[in-house]
Amino acid sequence: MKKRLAFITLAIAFMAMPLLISCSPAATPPAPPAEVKTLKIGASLPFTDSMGIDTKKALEMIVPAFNQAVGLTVKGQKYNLDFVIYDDKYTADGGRAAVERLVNEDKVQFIVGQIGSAPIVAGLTVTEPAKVLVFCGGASDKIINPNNKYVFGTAVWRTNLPPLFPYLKQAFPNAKTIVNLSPDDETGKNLARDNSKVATAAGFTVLDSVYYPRPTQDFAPFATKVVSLNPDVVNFPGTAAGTSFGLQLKALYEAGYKGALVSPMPPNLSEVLSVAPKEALEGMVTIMPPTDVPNPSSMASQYQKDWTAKYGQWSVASLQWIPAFYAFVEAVKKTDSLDPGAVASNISANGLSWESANGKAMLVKRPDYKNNRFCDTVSSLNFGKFTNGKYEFLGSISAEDLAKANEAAFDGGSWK
Amino acid sequence: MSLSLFVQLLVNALTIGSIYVLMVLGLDIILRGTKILNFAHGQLYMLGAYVMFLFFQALHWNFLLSLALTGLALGLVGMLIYLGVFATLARRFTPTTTFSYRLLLSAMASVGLMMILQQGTLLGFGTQERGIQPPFPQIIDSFGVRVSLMRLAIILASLVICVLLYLLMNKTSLGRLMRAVSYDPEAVTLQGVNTFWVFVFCFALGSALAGLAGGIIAPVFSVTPAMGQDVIFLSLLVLLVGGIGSYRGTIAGGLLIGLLLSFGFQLLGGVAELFVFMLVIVILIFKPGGMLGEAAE
Amino acid sequence: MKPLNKLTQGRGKKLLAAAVVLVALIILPLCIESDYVKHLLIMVCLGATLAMTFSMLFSTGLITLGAAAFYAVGAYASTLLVMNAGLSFWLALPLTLLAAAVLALGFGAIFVRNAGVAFVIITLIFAQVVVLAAGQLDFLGGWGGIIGIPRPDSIGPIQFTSKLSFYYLALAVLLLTALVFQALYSSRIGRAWRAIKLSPNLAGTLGINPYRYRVLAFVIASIVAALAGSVYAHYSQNITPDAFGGWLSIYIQLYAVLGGLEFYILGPVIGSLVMIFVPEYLRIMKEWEPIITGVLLLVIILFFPGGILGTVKDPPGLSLKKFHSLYNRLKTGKKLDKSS
Amino acid sequence: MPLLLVKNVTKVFGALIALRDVSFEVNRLEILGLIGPNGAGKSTLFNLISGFHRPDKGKILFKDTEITGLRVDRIAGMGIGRIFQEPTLFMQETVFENVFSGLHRHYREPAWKAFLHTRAANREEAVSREKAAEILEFMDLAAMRDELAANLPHGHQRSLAIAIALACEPELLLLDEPVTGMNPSETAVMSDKIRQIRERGITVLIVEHDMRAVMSLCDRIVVLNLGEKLVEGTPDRIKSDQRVIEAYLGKQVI
Repeated sequence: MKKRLAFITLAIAFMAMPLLISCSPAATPPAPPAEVKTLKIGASLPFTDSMGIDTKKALEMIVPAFNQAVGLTVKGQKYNLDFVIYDDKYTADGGRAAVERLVNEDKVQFIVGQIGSAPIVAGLTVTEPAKVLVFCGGASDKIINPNNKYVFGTAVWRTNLPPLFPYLKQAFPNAKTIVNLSPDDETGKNLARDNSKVATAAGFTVLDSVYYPRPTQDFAPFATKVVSLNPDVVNFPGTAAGTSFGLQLKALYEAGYKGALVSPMPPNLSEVLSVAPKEALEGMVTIMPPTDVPNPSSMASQYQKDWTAKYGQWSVASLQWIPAFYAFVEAVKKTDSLDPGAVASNISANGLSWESANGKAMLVKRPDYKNNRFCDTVSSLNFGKFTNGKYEFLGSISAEDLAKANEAAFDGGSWK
Repeated sequence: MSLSLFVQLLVNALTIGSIYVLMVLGLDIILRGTKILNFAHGQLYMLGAYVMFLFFQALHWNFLLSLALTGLALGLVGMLIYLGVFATLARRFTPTTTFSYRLLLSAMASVGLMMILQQGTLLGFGTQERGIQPPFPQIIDSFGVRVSLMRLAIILASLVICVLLYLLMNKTSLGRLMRAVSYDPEAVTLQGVNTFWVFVFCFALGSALAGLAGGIIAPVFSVTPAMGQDVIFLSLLVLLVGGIGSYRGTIAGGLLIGLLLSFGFQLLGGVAELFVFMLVIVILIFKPGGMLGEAAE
Repeated sequence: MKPLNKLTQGRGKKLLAAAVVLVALIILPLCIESDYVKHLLIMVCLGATLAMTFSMLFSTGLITLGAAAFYAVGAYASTLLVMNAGLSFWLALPLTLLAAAVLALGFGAIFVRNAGVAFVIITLIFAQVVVLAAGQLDFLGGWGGIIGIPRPDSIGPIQFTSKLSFYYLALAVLLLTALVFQALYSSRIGRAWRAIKLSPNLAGTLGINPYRYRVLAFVIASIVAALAGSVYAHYSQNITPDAFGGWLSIYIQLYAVLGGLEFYILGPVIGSLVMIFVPEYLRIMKEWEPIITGVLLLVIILFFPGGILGTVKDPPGLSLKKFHSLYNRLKTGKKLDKSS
Repeated sequence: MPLLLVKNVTKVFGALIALRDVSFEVNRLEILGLIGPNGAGKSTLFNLISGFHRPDKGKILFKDTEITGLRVDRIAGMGIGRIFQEPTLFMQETVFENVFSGLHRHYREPAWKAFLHTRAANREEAVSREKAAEILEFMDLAAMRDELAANLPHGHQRSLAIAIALACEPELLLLDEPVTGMNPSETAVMSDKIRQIRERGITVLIVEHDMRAVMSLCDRIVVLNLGEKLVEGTPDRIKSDQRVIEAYLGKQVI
């Protein structure tokens, strides 16, 4: 009996361990000076995925710097931002649980920075009824939905497209036909559809869209399929920017593809080139990362410098999801309120523009999703062509012009 | 379908098929020898790619030497895993422990390992995705057929490994001992052989095969922590289609799945995978034990 | 209330305990303010129900990795019936269960012919087929899934809007499942299952047809999984194919193993309680969480293979002598006898 | 009319001919011994009769019904019980539960009633409990009814295996080496038990190596050698048969 008692005590101690860890002083930040209050902001990211870890690193870098430099001042009161970040494992259930915890346990009123449509959509069933403001890295019709009032998309995949194809036309005047190579999931299918629409409007003919399962590493069957369709241009909507993209380029190169390439996302060059030979990228027209343009903005170069100083290896992918943070800061400042309802209705009605390491960005409406509030993001863009192993700058477009271009491309005059 | 396309698809099918053959031979040796359904096999494959990256890409050693060392290193990892985890688990079992109970607990232990290895690699090696520059980047382009030399080299290398494995299993006393243990460990024990080290060797050999598969394919694929995550599903599929415990069945199954996927993606697109899975279920209606295996517990 | 007959036969003590637990389960959420904890409790109820179906198949000696498949079938069937055919949830539910039963009978008849490893793999593949089908076929919502699934219609004064009401719904599913399963286990059907698990050959010579009894277990398990899936869909209000992937099945297994495999009903409940709440506490470990979960899992399997309940019932003696003998066996490489 | 008729049965495993054209019959209420040196095909024959293997040629008839190639559980359901050579029990269950599980064949109420625990089903359950207790009493296992089967000594495990088979109320019981490895006094007790089993109205077919036990127990004996039937007859005849002595030469003194 004694043995059993000892065992049960041990077991309870074991189970209580995580609780103890959570209460240990190391976990709580040092108390801030009395006049500065702390504002909890939530985020849920996939820690089982490189993208999530890079985004977490980015937040851990820019948020303390922001607190130290300016901080967030609302109605004269200064706030230090404290990010509570949970793992959502990139799944719907994980996202739901993380958001339940953020909203109901940590009582956050703002969730800034979520990746992946499954966890975001699952989280929305919690945040919308609870009137929690969400800036997320997703913009599918299931997220930017007329029923949802408190969510804003900061992913710029779709809004990148309209000016891209004129640049493509300029670089390859004889190109007529396009094939899309996309991941076989929600994002890939949506983007392939949008790309087809924009490309058609720009005078191209879309022959087909080829879908590959997201975790594919062997792209040879897909590349041979693309080559057998004999297009002038191959487009990669929704493709992950790293080695996955590199493997696709390599497979096309090996299958004997000689035509033009266009990437609607800035590729992560170091990773791409680690698997694909330089020749495979030759002539690719792409969005350029803001750090690689001839005169990068001070914010972008500062970001890259800080990142390299703190983490060593530079990760271009980390830039992708941080606009959400700057959008949130700007939205709160503009409304001068910490009431998520007030902030949401203000920016929904009046729009918002902000500056981030990615360049200037602004909110736009999405009439094509029957969403007549400012809810999706456009961001200023730079275009380049990949020649002889490096970028050749082609030009750039401001957020305002991009918004107009989007309006013309997608909303067919219904834009008011 | 033109000849050129056909040859390309065939080479692709054989490349990917031969990798699955190596994976599944390893999985099968472990399963038959030690009665462990190793879900962490994909992670061993991933580790193989990382070790290959270390030797070949970072240290610039000779390709074949790096490959051999990758096999050895993963064999060592497998041995440590067996000694540390599965041997301890095997001690929990009594002679009356039912087969399903052993199978379940060892599979669950391998799931724990899978979590540790996967996340450990992500945190240990960082989030950066890597690639290995292929040692044979040339492309053979003749008679209108384009084939990557590296892919041919992979097929050849897998073939060599399969032959070596066949010789090991059939022509050496160690191989015969391993097969005897997989049929009836009790009888082998009664003959005064210490089966424990045979189990260890089975697990190490299976892990080495997974590592070799990862190491060979790494120059064609990329090296990422997630690369082992999904390969296990198709490997298990191949194991089932070929028939558990059948050397020839595994090879036939691996090549069949390679062909089905390669030609399926070309002809059907994304739904090809779904069709392959359905087809497997149909095969199992008529051949419950897989193509060349026996239906057995 | 025939199944209760057994409880009343001179088992007042057990009945009393059951009543106390029941009352506690009903009062419990009233004492909890946080919706987050209620959400977790709902997931525990659903997870425990699924793990019970796993345990049921394991009681016949089959290891399924496809519990998630019929969970998905239930979720999708009920969603489609409610959203496309315009049926009430309460009408769609029996139809869903019927569909699951028919599917389970068809596939079960094929799958169950393979015991052992082959059954593990084929159920895993089947779960994958279901996920792929849901993703690839557009009328099932594609990879983005289906959103805006309505809540169940209210029954009289009971409305299914709050977490509390869903907790009671999920609890009802759990208790019903437990009651039905207990009735099965305590009847000759359960004894036949156990006989098949312990020795299929001996069971055969006693006139038990292992195949037919295993198909029966497969069908019952699938119906219950579909029931849980249907409740899940209308609770979470959105479903995506990814939510039913291979990992879910593996987690369901973990619930059952962790709780204690010999405890077909209580084991899954305790297991899912622990496996859902502990990783939630471990969220603060951020990216280290999967590693810690993995290590915890290994420790439990290696050192407490009886699971939590098995260990509490029969605690291992952690004496030095035992470790010493273990070390010696390790050195000599001999098998341990059953004393360990 | 014989209870069991084995007619021209042949079984081949790969290149090995395990049984070649074997025929014999078992009469009602006799104890028939099946002997032969190792590898003679005795266990194969048991597996054929109880349905674990299917004969390649020939027929097996039980009560004039052909049972060749039927499933194990169907054959058991028709009234053929068997115990295995190695004690095959539900090791992790108690002695009582082992026998209780064996009673499976005797329920008459449909399964769904058993699931609902209707009054009739509960009554049937109570009856089978009594029956299990009676069988334990008969096999002298009543004292250890709550022991785990795995913890029983070897001899008792064998008794338990027989008890489980008896729970099926078979008309024909196949016993594979019931007394091998037992000392003379244990053997005597077991032989006595087997006679008592016959008195319960059960026909017994025994495979056994212990010649003394076989000779004293069996009414008739069939001798197999290298897969073929050598001779058949009363113990006295077998003892003096030259071919049997040759087959066993150097192995055992009859």
